[in-house]
Amino acid sequence: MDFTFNEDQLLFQEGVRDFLTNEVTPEKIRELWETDSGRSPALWGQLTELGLTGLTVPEAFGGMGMNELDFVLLAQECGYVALPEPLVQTVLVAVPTLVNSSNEDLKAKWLPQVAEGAATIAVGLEQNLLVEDAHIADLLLMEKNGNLYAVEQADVTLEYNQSVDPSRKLYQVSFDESRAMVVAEGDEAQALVNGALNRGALGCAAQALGLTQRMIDISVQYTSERTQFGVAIGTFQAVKHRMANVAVPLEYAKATVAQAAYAIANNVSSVDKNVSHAKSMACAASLLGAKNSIQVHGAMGYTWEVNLHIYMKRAWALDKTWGDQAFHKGRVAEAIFADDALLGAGNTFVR
Amino acid sequence: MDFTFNEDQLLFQEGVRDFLTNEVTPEKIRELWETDSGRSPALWGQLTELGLTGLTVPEAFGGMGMNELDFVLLAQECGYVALPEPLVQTVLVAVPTLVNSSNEDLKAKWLPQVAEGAATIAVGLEQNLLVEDAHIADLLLMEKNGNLYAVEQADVTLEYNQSVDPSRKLYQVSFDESRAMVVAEGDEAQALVNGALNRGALGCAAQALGLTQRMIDISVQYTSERTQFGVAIGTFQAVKHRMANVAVPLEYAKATVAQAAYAIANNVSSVDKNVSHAKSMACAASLLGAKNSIQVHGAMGYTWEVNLHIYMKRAWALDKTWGDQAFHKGRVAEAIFADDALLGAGNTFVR
Amino acid sequence: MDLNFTAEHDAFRQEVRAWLAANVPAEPLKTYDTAEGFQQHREWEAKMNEGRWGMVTWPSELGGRDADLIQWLIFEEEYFRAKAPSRVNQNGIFLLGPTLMEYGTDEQKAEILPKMADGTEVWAQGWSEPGAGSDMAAVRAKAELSDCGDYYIVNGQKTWSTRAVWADQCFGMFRTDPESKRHKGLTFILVPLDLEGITVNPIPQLDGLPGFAEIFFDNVKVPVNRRLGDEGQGWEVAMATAGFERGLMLRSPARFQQTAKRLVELYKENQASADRDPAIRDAVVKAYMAAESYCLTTFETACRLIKGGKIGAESSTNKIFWSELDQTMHEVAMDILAARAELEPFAPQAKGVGSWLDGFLFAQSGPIYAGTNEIQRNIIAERMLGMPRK
Amino acid sequence: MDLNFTAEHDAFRQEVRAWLAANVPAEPLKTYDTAEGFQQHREWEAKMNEGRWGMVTWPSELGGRDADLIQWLIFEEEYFRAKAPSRVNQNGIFLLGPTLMEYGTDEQKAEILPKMADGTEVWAQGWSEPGAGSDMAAVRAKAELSDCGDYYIVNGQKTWSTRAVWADQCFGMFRTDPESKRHKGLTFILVPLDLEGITVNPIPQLDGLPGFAEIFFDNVKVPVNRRLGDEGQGWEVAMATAGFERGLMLRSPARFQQTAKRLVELYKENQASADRDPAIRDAVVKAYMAAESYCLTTFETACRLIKGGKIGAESSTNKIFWSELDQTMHEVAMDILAARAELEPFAPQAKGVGSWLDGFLFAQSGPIYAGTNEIQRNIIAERMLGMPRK
Repeated sequence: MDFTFNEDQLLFQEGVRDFLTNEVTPEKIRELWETDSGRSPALWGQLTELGLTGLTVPEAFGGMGMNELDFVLLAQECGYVALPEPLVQTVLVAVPTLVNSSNEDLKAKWLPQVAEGAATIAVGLEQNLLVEDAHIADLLLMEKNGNLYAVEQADVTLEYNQSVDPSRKLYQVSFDESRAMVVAEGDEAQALVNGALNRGALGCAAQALGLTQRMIDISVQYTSERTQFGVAIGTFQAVKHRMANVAVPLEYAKATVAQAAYAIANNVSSVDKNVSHAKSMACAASLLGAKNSIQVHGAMGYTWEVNLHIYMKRAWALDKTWGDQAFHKGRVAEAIFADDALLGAGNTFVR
Repeated sequence: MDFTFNEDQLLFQEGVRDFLTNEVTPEKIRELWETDSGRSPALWGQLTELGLTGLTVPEAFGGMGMNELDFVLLAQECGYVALPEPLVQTVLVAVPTLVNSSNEDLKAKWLPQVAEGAATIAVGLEQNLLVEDAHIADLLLMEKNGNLYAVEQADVTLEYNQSVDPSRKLYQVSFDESRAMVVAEGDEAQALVNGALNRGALGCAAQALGLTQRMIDISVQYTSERTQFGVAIGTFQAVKHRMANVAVPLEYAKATVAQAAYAIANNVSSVDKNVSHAKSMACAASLLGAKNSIQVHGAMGYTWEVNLHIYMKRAWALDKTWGDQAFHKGRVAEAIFADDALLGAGNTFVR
Repeated sequence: MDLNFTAEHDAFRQEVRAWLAANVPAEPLKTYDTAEGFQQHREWEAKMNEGRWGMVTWPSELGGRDADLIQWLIFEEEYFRAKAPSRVNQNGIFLLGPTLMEYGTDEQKAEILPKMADGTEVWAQGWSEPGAGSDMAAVRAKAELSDCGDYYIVNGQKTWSTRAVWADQCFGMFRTDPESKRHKGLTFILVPLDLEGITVNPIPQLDGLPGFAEIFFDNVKVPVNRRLGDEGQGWEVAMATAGFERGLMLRSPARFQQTAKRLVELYKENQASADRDPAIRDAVVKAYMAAESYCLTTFETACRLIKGGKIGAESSTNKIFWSELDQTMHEVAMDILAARAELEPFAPQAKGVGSWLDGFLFAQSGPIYAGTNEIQRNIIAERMLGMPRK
Repeated sequence: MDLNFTAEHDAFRQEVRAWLAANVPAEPLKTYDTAEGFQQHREWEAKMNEGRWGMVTWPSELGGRDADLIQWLIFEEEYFRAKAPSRVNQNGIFLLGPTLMEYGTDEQKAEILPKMADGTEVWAQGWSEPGAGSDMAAVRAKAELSDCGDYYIVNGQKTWSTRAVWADQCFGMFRTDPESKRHKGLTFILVPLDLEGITVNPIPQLDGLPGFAEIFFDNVKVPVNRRLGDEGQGWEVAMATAGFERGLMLRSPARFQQTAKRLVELYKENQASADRDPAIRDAVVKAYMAAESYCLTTFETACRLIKGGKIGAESSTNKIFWSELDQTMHEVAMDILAARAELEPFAPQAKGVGSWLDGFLFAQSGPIYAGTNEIQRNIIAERMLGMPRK
């Protein structure tokens, strides 16, 4: 039993955090809002140089061969800066899905490109209403009629759907199966789809942790500087307790996210329950974080100028995608209300 | 449209409040805990002198001929002092049920006795697990197999069930129909039963308002006197906000209780919805009142010595009897989700 | 107690309903946070005034209908039911209007009220100053009487001025006694926004539109007849205005009841999906009950006021109750809409989302403006419950 | 990261399980808030000690098993699963014990620890004084060194002393420097409760039983060798003890997980009735998730501590999390039990109520004791988040 991240993982996180907080500033995000694609090839190049795009690509295909547990702290940092680039989707969702498939041609063609930063892959599941970043994806893994297809950018038709979060680029994707390659069918496809869904949900949960921390940090700074009635408003007990009330569920969501990442990386039998537990709790913490942060900002929190809304809007969106609260609480309910459920002390860690 | 109580009603309330707060003190309640019956014939005599026991008895039977709306503010005061005597049950529930029945013999025999303070009547519905104050009831109106029976004390068998609230005297009642009088059968019985349930629920709601106010008053006094870190703890914003958070739902439950009383007294068609709305909101306010009051009391609130628990325990009990939250929220849901429901602005006041 | 409307009430309701049915634009107006929408709303105010429906609570000699509070609530019920446009001049009609009637000179009333009524002059409020938040007494903007005594020279800054971007006039407190502190030495002044020396900077809000603005005053000369009340009486006048803000005229129950109705409808339309999360059904029921409670309590208060009662610190419960209810209802709607919740209404997949997202964003401001809910809780604890201040 | 128990862990678990299966009384003991129950629990502690299961984290030379935190958590899991008795001497074993090992003299350890371990001496804590609440530094009880230097003369009062009614010993801080204020000039002293001049007054709690007591000290002569640490070092010693209180040794996740399990079972037994209120199912699911989170976070912290990490202000999140979870779980249980909820377990109609009512009453104290949750929120805001103090 060792429920800690190792030194390498923590150092990697630190490096990525430094890079992201320096590069993916609120100003940078606002700049990207003004561009057509909303995405920065230059930034993607930097992420590639850091080894991030190839992190989960097997070494045989030019990647680092690391797993979901190695990436989860980095996904948290992506959340902390509200990264617009589709790093989580490509590295955490798409690549492992491809790797887990039996389609060697696809792997050979695409995984090296992903590792080199030359391609991104989007994933479209029926569970999700829309596909994130389909417009810049070179390849799309699409669930359709129970199968999983791989289809290239040239062969899809996209319809843009604007989100409240200007960084999020959402598309309805249509394609003709005849121009797509079958990745998997039947049970194999559904196993891959479920795996992708779990990875997508884990990505949301990890980002939600980062977003919540960011909203706390912004709020603490704001309330420490802003004075009213002659004192910093952060000295008011009501303001303090609002932020403490965010810190508590955040603190208790962290270990659930770690467990979920571990469960995915190690094929633990309780993986669905673990992921749903993490997604539900981490996103709930982030919603409370948004609500309490805007409140302690007063009217400033309601402005476009203050950066808070960048993170709030992402938190709102992530709560509802890759399975909403209903879906994830529902999966937990199914597990714990089952006749053969092993409940209570001593049953938390299973193989 | 006049959504106010009239001067007479308010004056009556004031008089009863003065009497009850002087007579039904926490010390008096603790004394009664030590008695066998838990009830005070002397107190009942005083309540009779005030005209309370006969309040809803028609004038023809020696009462004041007043209605549920006239009594609801008094029920609130009964809650404020956590009155142990079965005044609400007798006056608000039992008497109108009997008056609304077509059994003239029963009325002629029992109503004058109630008005004189010589008899109390308990009501046992299938909706309720147990019967309150069955041990001192001279007559019991009992729902059984779809009918409503009247049965005298001598003909019932009682089994005592101890409540967390030492003032509450709860009994399982069994009787032989052959020794009981039929008050009503079939539809008439069910109409009387539903009316009794609504009146019982209204009684709980009104008492919950009084209980909540009492818990606020006790807490405000305690936190104004108690010092910590050199200042009254009532100056801490966290303590203030806890109490303000009780005051808000209490304030907004009051008008629902008034509407419910009006609806019963005037046979308004939405009466079931109105009563359930009031019961749910008033009891929810009282639960929050209990929770926040014990918290601002610190460890003192956890003691038997401090009077707070007298009112907390009553609040906990009343939330769950005469229909619990599930029952009352369920009746509201049924009304608002009905296909022909009239929803939204302009539909609050119906005939 | 009599919870029936009188025949006169019913007749009044029918009259309102008929006029609205004939006049409410079939196409919703554009939001008044755009120039075009602002103009459309200004025209709507003019049409309302023509029909004498713009300020029903005003005296008839000022173009109103002498409506009492119950009639006002009936009017609002019909107004929200008819989905009539939001009131772009609510700062004027509901806040400054009644204040002027109490504190204004006959000349001021004659000059200002008619233009307010017909939408010729739309009013912005200048309550807040930068860095002051809910602290209304933290006024630094100055007004100095000119030597000749004809005008005030106004300097300083106001912020969070709702709709100021396209408004014509603004009211607020200015410090006329430079030695004074807090709520002393303040004077209530009405400032035309086209005067020289005024700069209005839009502040984009969460949806990106400029719903409010900062106003800079640089040696602005405001004629002395634009002072409302006496010099130094500003706090008293402002408290009267703020009382109207917290009072019954704004935040009609009808608004929240109609939201609750739409929420029930949204739930029913999406019931199969919504029932996957049992918390949703429960939240819808509770929200509906809360909206009804808000209505009941408001009618109760209105009846009490009509009979000569006073509104006290319990008006602070009002602010908390409606703002949290509004926030909750929109959160529940977001939960029902699930993945559609984040979509702008014009997105192709945004079927059935209606205006819930806009409403959700707007609801975020409820617990903040007109005195944050934290301030309201302090007021409730201290003034209503009598808890110690220090 | 490796979330599997080692073979040694599994073996340890089996050993605990086997011993408990053989030794846990078939009939639940009476509550230790009664004289008879107290004696039963004292005997249970002796039996635990015989099997060397009483203080598994203590060093083996003191009768413990040198268990690390993971083993401790495993022990607790088995202990709660086996429904073994509550620990009447937890103040001794988990709070004072570790403090003694850190600050005690060899003589003190030799004299005190064995009797603590076998239940001969049950310890009460004397943290609070009347009117001081969560303010541990508000100590007025005095201890004056006698002229001969052999003993302290102790005067004053302690309150909320858990289990003091039948306990043998009590620990607490006393003011040895009469000129000192707040957390200065305090000394940590261990007081035998049978000394002359001591009066213990039971305080009945919500269920009417004396779960705690006031202790009055009237010129009590306490031998100087009962001082723990140096004179004036009391605050430091107490902070170490309080750290153990907030730390991992108490409030085992297993306790809350077993409650969550029982809640799931209660829900399933009463599902038809419970599902009338959709909020209940949702609350059960959320409570179960929270209990699991508490377990996960505790194991994570334990692993971090084993690797040399430190526990900081985040231990304050711990207190809030478990106490609110415990309260919520019992509230939900009350909702499920509905009309049965108010009944004492021995009432004829109390079928299936189990110990939920007792648990509900006890859960009310969670957010209060060991520093109210308000105090914990201040600590989180100031020390963990770095918000300004004044």
